[in-house]
Amino acid sequence: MNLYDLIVKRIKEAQKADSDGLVTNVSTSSMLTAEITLISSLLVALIMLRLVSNVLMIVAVLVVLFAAILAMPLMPRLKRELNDSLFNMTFYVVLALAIVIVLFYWGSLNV
Amino acid sequence: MSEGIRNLIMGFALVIFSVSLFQSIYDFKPLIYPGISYLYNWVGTEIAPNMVTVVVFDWRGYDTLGEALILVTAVIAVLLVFGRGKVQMGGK
Amino acid sequence: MIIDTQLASLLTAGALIVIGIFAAVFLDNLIKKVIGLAFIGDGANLFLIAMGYKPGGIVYIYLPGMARDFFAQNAAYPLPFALVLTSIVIGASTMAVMLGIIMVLYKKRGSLKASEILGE
Amino acid sequence: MNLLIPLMVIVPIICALFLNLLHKKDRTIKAIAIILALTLPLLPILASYGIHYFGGYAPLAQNPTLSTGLPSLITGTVLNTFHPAITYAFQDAQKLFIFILGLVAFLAILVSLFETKRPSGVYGFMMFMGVASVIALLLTDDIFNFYVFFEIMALATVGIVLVSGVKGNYETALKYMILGSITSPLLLLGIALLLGVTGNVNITDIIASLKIGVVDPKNPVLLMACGLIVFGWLYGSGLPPFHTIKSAIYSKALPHGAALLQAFSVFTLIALGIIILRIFSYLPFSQMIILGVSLLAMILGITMALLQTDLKRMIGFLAVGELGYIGIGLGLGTAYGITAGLFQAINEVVITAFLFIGFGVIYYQTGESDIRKLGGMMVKTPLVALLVLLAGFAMAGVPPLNAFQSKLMLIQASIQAGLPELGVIMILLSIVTFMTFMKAFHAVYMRPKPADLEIKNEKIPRATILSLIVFLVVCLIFGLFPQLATGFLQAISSNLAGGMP
Repeated sequence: MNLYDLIVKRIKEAQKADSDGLVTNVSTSSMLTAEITLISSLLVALIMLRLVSNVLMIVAVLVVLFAAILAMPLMPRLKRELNDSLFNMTFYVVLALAIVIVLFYWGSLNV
Repeated sequence: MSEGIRNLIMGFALVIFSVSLFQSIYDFKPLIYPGISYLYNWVGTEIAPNMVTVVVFDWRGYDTLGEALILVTAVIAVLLVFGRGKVQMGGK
Repeated sequence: MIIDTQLASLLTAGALIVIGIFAAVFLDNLIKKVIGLAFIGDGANLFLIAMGYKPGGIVYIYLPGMARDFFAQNAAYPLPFALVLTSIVIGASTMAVMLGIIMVLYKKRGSLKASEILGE
Repeated sequence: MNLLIPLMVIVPIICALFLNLLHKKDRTIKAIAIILALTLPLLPILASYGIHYFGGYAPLAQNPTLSTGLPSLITGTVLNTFHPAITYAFQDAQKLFIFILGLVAFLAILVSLFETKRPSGVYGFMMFMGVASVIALLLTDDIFNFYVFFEIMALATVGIVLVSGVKGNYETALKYMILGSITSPLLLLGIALLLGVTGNVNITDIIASLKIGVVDPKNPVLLMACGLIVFGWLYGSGLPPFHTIKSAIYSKALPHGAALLQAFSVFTLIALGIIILRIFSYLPFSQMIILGVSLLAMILGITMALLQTDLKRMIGFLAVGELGYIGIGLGLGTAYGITAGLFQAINEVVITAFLFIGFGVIYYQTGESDIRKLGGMMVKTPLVALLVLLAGFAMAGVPPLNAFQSKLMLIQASIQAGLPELGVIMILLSIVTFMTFMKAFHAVYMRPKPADLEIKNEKIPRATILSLIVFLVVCLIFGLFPQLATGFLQAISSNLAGGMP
């Protein structure tokens, strides 16, 4: 069993746990594409940390790479996480509010 | 993530937000500078006796226009909620 | 730490905002959620009103026989009050539409629980 | 001719009020709506550049009749240059933005009149009111006036969603309003903090008082104000964490409504983004946060779009993802980057409206937007299929079309700014965008038709075809002659890139 089959199998498992249970060729391949896009663009974005420090960049890339591989079907989880329920939406809104305020207020105050 | 952990994170985020809000309000109080209000109080006496009326109608008329419009929009939106003017796709 | 009228009002406004967000986020009943949202808007309005306060000032109405420079140096600051007028109307309009939608949803679903109506 | 500047806001308002009064008189509604909608793109072309003071009250320094008899406490200080009245500024960038907004609004309204069973005065009211408020957002130089029209736009958005009758639209509208009622008062609080510290709500004056040192730009209250305004910006434009609700809003509106709604979001993004850059570009965090959020919007929007099964939701997520490109342009902070970002904004408004109305034909014909239940529409509508395919090419950035030019400019700008990684991510996500589009296109047009798919309306209105062709022509013009657009944008971007000393 090669890596591709392994990934497809895990995506199928994750999707079956999801509601509709309809696993088609198209949905699997788009899930796979989304997965690869997410991880690769995150990794490329992390390279920008080199402006802060080179060591930090290498450590961050390695940590994220391993974490992503270990938690491999990220996309079904992300889809469930970003669903349309008001509770989830408010959760992320409040979290973003705190992050923005901390970065601007405390971050700029102490630089 | 379970609901309990989420609630905990949200509560923590809100506490951080409220601490920074209160601190910035406490810092804000001595900084208040009336600025343009001085000018309104000097110049407005020539126009009408009530300064708020002067501000609302003479200097900031577009705000008042917006205020009236949002009332109209809200009334129409409430009528819409109860079913007036729904549209249906489809030709003649 | 000396707390005068203005600082107390400003801090009350901050407290209203924080309590409002707590209510809007943690309460499940839609009407209670909307009351929380009203708190947030009122907090912002009270904050603006408290900014217009002038210690020992007079009301911003120019009475006949008043000297112009006396008035200008003692009157309260009119701009925040004018802004609050607009912002109160905005809050009321939004509230009306929200409560209308909640009425219709309640008739349809027979429940006011946000987790039932607005869940996915 | 400066009288035309307020008229740009007032004409759509008048039209909105008229349409509401005329509710149920179909013929009259159609005629009035078409004639007045046509003035929307025409007015900005006719108007000449200038600054409009409400009531003609210029600052004291330029207004000797007002300043006679005032003490030196006022005429001798910074108050002498403050703007006492609401100011509308109409410059070359605004001309282009309002023209494009007017064009998209005109075409969306035209299509909506011919694709619905009976023209609804209320729907017209909401559309025109939204357009009026977005034009005011673009024109105004006053941050409280901005807030007032921002709220009208939010309410008109809710109206456009409520009118549609799509299943679940009430719930989505309520969610949007609840999140909005948390966020907008915080935006107002940010504005109040700015007002308290600087003593004015006019943006030019706020910048002036920060620059000449009346106010210490490093004080913590301004940091808080910036944080709150940035948070309001996220809500207004639908960047994360608001991308789920924004795409849900698009998917619950009718296609022409969604085409207009995404134009509202994009123009709110650039109007408030320009304000944030003008006031707060001296803060080191402001540009980093704009960049980070835009990156997140691109990645989350486009990857989530791949997973959707609802056609409208898919384009909604793509529209949110494309917002990230604009944000990257603004966040780079160089003149070239800001020009590229604003150019991308214009292209995106046109292309996404093109896609929404193009795929809207399917919804019009079948009443279905689930791609699993669609198929075989190529036989029925070959011309529309071709136009939609070209729209997809435009969105992905295929050469003779407009997004190619702006995306190329964005990639060049990111390399010039020393961040080539952003260019790599943008190319990668463009490819995935195209794949997402092709997935939808294949499912709708090229797959064999499912047996249970019934076609309710055979005939496509001529207005729809016409508006699709107009969108294609605009895409081609901006793709072949990008100077036509960028020429209008250079002045504002070199101003913005200057920043604070």
